[in-house]
Amino acid sequence: MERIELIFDRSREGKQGVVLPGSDVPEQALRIPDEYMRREEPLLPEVSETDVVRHFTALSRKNHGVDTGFYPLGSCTMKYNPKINEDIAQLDGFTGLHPCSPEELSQGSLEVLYNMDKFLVEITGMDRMSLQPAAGAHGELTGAMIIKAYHESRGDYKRDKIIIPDSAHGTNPATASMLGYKVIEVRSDSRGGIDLQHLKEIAGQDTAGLMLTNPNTLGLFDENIIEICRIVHDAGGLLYYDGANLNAVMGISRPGDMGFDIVHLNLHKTFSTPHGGGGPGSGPVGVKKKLEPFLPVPLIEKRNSRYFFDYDRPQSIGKVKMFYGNFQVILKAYAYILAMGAEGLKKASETAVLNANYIMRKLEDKYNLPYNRNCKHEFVLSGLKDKKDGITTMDVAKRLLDWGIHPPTVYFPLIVKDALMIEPTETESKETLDRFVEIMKGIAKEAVESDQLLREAPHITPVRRLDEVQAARKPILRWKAD
Amino acid sequence: MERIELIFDRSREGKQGVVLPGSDVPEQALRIPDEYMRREEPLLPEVSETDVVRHFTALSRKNHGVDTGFYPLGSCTMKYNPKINEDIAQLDGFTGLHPCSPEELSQGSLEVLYNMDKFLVEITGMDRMSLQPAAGAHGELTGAMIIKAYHESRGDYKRDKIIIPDSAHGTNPATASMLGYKVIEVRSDSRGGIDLQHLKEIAGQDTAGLMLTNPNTLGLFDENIIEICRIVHDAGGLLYYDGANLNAVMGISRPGDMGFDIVHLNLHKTFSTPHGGGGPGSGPVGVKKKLEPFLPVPLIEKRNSRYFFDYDRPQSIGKVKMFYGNFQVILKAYAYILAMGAEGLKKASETAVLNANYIMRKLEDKYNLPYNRNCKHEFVLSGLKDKKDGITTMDVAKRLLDWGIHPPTVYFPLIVKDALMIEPTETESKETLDRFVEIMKGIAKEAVESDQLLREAPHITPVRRLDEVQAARKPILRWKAD
Amino acid sequence: MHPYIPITEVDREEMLASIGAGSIEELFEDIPEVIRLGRKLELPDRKPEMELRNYFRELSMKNGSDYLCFRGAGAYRHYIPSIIGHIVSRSEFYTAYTPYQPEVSQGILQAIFEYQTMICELTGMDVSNASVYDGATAAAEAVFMAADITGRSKVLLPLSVSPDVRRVISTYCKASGIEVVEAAYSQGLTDINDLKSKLDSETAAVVVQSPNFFGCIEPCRELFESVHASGAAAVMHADPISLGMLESPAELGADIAVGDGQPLGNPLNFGGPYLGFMAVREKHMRRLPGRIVGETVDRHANRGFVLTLQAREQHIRREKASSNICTNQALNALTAAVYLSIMGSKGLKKVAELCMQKSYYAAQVIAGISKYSLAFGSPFFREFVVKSSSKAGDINLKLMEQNIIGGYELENDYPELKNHMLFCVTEIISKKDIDNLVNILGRRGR
Amino acid sequence: MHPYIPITEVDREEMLASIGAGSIEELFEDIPEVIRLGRKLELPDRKPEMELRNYFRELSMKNGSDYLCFRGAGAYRHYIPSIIGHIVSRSEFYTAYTPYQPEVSQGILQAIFEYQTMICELTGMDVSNASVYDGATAAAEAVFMAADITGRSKVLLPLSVSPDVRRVISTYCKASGIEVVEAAYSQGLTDINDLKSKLDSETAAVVVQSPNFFGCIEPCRELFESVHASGAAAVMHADPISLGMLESPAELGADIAVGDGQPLGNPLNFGGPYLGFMAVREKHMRRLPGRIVGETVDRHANRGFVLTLQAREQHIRREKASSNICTNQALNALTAAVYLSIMGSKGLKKVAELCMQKSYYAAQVIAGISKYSLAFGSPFFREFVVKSSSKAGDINLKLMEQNIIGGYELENDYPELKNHMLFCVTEIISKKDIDNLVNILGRRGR
Ligand SMILES: Cc1ncc(COP(=O)(O)O)c(C=O)c1O
Ligand SMILES: Cc1ncc(COP(=O)(O)O)c(C=O)c1O
Repeated sequence: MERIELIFDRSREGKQGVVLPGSDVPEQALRIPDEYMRREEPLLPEVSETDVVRHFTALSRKNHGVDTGFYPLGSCTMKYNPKINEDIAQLDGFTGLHPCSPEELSQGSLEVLYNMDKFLVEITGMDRMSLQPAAGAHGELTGAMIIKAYHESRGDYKRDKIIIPDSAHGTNPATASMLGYKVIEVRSDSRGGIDLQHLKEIAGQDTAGLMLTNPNTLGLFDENIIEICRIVHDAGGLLYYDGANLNAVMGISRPGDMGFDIVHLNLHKTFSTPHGGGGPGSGPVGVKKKLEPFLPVPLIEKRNSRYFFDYDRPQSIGKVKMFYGNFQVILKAYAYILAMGAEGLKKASETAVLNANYIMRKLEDKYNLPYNRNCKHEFVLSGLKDKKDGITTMDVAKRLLDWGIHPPTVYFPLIVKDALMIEPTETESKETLDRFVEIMKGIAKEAVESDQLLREAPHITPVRRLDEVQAARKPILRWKAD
Repeated sequence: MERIELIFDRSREGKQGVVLPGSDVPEQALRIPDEYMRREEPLLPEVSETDVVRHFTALSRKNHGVDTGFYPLGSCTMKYNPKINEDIAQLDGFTGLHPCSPEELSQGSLEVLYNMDKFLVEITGMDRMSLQPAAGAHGELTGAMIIKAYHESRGDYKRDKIIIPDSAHGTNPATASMLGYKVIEVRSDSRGGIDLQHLKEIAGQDTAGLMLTNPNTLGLFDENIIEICRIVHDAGGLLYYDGANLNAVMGISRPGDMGFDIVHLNLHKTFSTPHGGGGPGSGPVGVKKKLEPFLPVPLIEKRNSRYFFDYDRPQSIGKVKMFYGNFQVILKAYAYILAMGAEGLKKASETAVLNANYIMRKLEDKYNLPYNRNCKHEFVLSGLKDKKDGITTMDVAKRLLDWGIHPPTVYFPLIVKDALMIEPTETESKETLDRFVEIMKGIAKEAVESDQLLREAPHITPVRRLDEVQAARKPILRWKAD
Repeated sequence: MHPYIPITEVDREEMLASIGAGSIEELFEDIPEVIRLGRKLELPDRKPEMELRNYFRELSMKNGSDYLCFRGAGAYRHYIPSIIGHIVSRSEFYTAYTPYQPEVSQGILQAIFEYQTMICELTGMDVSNASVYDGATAAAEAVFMAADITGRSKVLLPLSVSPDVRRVISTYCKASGIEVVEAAYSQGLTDINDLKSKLDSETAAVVVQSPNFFGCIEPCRELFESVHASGAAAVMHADPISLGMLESPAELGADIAVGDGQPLGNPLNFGGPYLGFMAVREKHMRRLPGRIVGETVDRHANRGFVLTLQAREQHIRREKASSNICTNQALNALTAAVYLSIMGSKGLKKVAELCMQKSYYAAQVIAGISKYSLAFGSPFFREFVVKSSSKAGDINLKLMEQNIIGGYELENDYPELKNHMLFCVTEIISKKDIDNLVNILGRRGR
Repeated sequence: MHPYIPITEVDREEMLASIGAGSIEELFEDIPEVIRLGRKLELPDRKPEMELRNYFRELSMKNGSDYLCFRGAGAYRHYIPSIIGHIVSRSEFYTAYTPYQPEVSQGILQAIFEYQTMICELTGMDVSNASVYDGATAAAEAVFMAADITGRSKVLLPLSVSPDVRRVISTYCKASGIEVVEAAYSQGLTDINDLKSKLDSETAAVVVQSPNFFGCIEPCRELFESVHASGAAAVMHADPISLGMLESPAELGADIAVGDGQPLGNPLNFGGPYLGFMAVREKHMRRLPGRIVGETVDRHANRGFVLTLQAREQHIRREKASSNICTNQALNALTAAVYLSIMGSKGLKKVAELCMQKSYYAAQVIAGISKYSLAFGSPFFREFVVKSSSKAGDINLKLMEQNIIGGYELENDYPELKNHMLFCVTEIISKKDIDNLVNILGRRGR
């Protein structure tokens, strides 16, 4: 495939994309004084509409998405993104609404937010949600702020530690430390859950809370969850549920019932909204009753079948984002819930788990399975059982690219050596799963019989394996005119 | 690239795409009797929404369109298809209008048709248009019917011949003979125009008309057009203008002024509407005053700023299509004319001609140029000047595919040996033209130095050169369950 | 700069110099002075994109497209699944042309191959083409085919065939010397006796539409037997949605099946673009007009698809071609293929059943109002004829005030059917809509 | 079957058998009985696609999105060229995630690389990240960066900074122990004396917004000089459209440039998703939060793009990361890149100029009405503050009756600005719209 020029390379003096109308108002005597004007034009590309369309169309064709193929990227729930949701999200009545419109003129969108709060409360077993956070990590940050606000509201300033399992996602510790919390890592036990003994040792008066994903990043449900919650609660800490893996348990078990005080969801995972090449997402945060006062403002209330914003929440942590969250993402997730219904959501989780177990059992022959239990919606393998020296998990991943399959998450969680974290989701057909298994087995065979194929993979992608080390050593982070 | 299964291969009993609602009316006692019901279900694929999306997305990625690259397909005017036109055509108010809606409720769409008639009249220099024909060939058929109706209306039944140049497009003779006309071929002269002498010889009392493309399929303007019209008119025949090449002369010269009596346009060429992978198009037909009575019904009229259909046209040939034409295509073309304005259309033609001459002059070194005159919007080359034995125009075409360029029209017009008919259009940038020239020159070099590359081309397309002979000999025209 | 023309002034100068021309005008010197347009075209000033958008938004709102519509008469409002728009708006599809270069057109070629298969499955026929302009021109082309096959030159058209379809066939036939003879209908169905009496050794074809223009399902088997007995070809104009449920043309004995594919996912669009489908038995394969896609292999024996049997077509055969058609309705055929894929046999059948249930319900409740009755007693699909003792025009005006487009007034085309209205009810019409209609119909005159 | 779940009953049985499980429930046995939900979730019955479409169409019409809107206050209605929708709806873009596997993600990677370049060009800075959540969180992250750079822990926020931006910064700072101090404004601009008086050796950063919340253009050069004099970092919150015309943050002396990229082609969407942009000078490169795309080569030395400098990020550095951000606003950044490409410098400047001309015109004619005056005398961009002698709430109600959304009522956030309204006029507002507004404003009270 030919390399695609940069859009700047297509630039030619005098070319123009869109034609703008002239001014229809009388020339004004007053205007912004020249001293405020920029002296140098920004070097934006001067290109035609054809140029722009061809350029970005060509770029799109060098990208793998769910619509182009299987995408079992563990922890990311790359499920099919229903097209009807995209259409709904494009309705002028939604896209055109200014966030500062009077409430009377925002009732449609307010209804979405109001109902979504209710739906997510029911799905998670919490008491109230804020839909403001823009992504999972943003939800975590919001949640951690609530933890802080809660303790401080009780005059309890000594809790400066957050406990996080060694298997946790990087955003968990990063979130905690952004707020100045010390991160205490709790070990995992041999079944992949939290080491209860260790937890007991570290939980104490300085524990602000515990952040936990359940099923965890190994795809395993922590069977001791009730005990874990008890330990942390007894120590005076709060329980934070990272909802990245909720796709395993919808309609089956709810974080609120497990004992969690705060939860964030990733609408762009569990609730089918597209990942947009890296975003936008949406990371609603739900809390139990006692934490409700601390939620960000505004919340949406309803009175006499009229929806309105409630800003009058004196204990609120404040705002974590302009306006009310990534509305359009929330809208798509809302449409998804309406399309699925209660049975559909449960069936989604059941099927996600079925699919994961099905693949796991087919692959354990050729790949190391560190935790031999039924998994939930995903599972983690620990590299190849049999292979030529030097063949890595990265090689396996890159070889998958040649088959039009996006590789699983690799080298995460950190506690599994050479990890391959595989999450098929429920939107894949058995044929796709079978094909994946076949290809993974083929790769295992190549690792022994024709390892060069792996080392040099990928072979048929738009570019071959890229040098990430050079990129970081000599950063080229923008185009420059020469 | 992997081959894409047929959608039927993805079919699995029990899978389903869209979910339909249940019936909300009471079960009816009466229904269609069983004897009318089909005994065997059609074997349509049973697939999921993900399957369908992935399947057709994958198929799309194996298709070359204007948005993916240069498409200098002669005679087809593959210009850029403005996106705003697509958006306009998707407005619910247009897409949702039933063709049998009351006129009061169709004023928006009627306005489009009414104005479009006026615009095209102005652009072609004719007196009235019908927008009903669905494509160029359909316009030709309509035009030929009008020719017939005209002569017959005058009691003139002896005119059973249509004169058509040897350079004409296949649809011209095919159209004539569909209506029982005998086709008389008129020769081209050495400058690529009609051989006047020959025309004089064959024009006569049996001449119903002459069909002509001007600029013709060689991309050359027939300088004798006035004389040609005179000869045919003198013989009592009508002049038919095949408007496939109007992109050369908008705002510069009008078929009506040249002397033509009937013209068809291809909105999907000159007026930027997308070609849709083979259609839909739109082929409006325009006529001079005396032929107006024969136009298909209905026409659109306006009275007291209200638009309405006029069916009361006793001499009309009748209808050539359900309803009023390919409305959505007409709508896009209408938007195009509004976006361009008079100057824009002229500039388009000027630039189309400039671009063609530019390439032509750059390529005449390496390719035979049978008519060494300034061309209009396209030109025809007659194969390579220098090449290894057996290298064909088809090889050149196939080799272009490796560069992401759609080949020119090949082996047409028939009067040029090994023809390569190149139409760049005005929507291409100079850089694209330069790149094309460079590649064409490179291919010329390969034809001498590394001819195997050409013979085996294309190399990097989804499939290699396909066996068309086998396809025709042992036709497999549908999938069958095995 | 003008939009969509990326050649800059500097480019222009450079290019003229390279050509060796002093000016753009020089390139047009071969156009005789007298026929050059010495003035600017009189067209509205060009509108920037922003203004264009506003203009068309407002224009589109002058249409009453949001009215509740009970009209079919050849164009049907069925539910269009979301994914269709997402697929047909893939620019690799819609900005391509006819797949002359198959190596870079496998997408549309395979899709059309799949479309052909689906049309064959629906109609029960062996071979389908890649589409023609619409259902009416498909019928006209079928008549031409039949004339060609039989060597005869008369076509019989029962009046129960859609008036527009008959008009188009007549236009085509008149211009090419084929005689058109009409046959009567009774009880909403082709009058078989009248038909038989008109069938003779000059009859090339009979075109039967079923469900016909009145929505009634014709007794095709019987009709086609008579047709065949006279040596003519049976052309069946069928509705593709009904074929999810009703017997296929091939099983009923048709020689050529045609119809309009609009209902398969194509929006109404004020009448077009739609698509005509055409399918025949294998023996007539080489007389079928239009593009046909076939399977073949590449030089490495990999499967691929190409346009095939091109010896039928105008660009090869010129005046000897089976038709002059070139550009067809490929994108609409793609739409139909996506629709049929997402529906599957079960989904299509369900749509057909919903149409039947709802239209039978509507017919029953409308007939329950005094002053209204069903005109015909025959089984019908999706559409039915209601007779009223009030003026159809008045009724429709009354409905329009309530944002409803009522039944199609048949008197337009059938003078004998005064105050007869053709109602259409598809799966998108809810019981509430029907009850609402009935309610208004039932109100005393104003 | 449930939509979007293509596993059939037969599949399920086969798969369970293959796993060796007797039932689906068996797979959930590790969940303690007591925390299993023993009932169905209470949610509305699922809606088929057809009903979904109807429901949302109706719901969307409950919004007054078609009102003529003179409100900005952080979200701006600019013209969005058609091609943007066509590009960002390419499913290869929107159904992908963060480009962890660069070999199959060159599309989004290159687009983000281009986006970064454009942001650098607009801001004059050296390095841009790939976007953060929005302009407010960008400002908050910038404050964190500044605290990190300076080792100080106080931030000064002039009240002329958007209230929402200040709120978000405050929320972030409060939770992480950074002190927030407000600075006054006068004549719609940061009160430089007040600011100076509050700058001290503990000040990590000053955030200046320009054009600020009132639309006024701050004397940034002067302000930043003072900021630098105290050793603090200057964070400038800029509007990207204005940067087509106004001096760049880097030229003005800012250390960190942030802002909201919404105006660059992103629809209003009731407040999101938008994107926050962040750009810094090279020396701060490794403290920048979020994804950054860099250029590199593949094993054949062909150019390619990858996520780089990941040692800053949470998935590598965990608790030592420069931020916790993971998912960002990539599709909105793509949108911005397409917008800036189709506009170019000339187009962007033209948009900015149209905004200026139209807003100056609007300000002048509104100020010409008795009872209305301009609150501040400073130069402004796109927005300006009008003071009225009537109640702002009443004025807006009156406008709403005429399908107009009037200026933002500043009293919400600035108790001292009673009956002050912030009007916004962009290029899509026509003279007619403005005159219409003025006409209504000028009418005698009811
Ligand atoms: C377990 C877990 N937690 C948190 C996150 C962060 O979510 P986001 O990327 O939406 O910020 C992720 C994302 O991959 C995750 O997998
Ligand atoms: C010169 C000429 N005439 C007629 C036609 C037929 O037009 P259409 O394909 O729209 O039927 C074409 C199409 O390629 C053409 O090039």
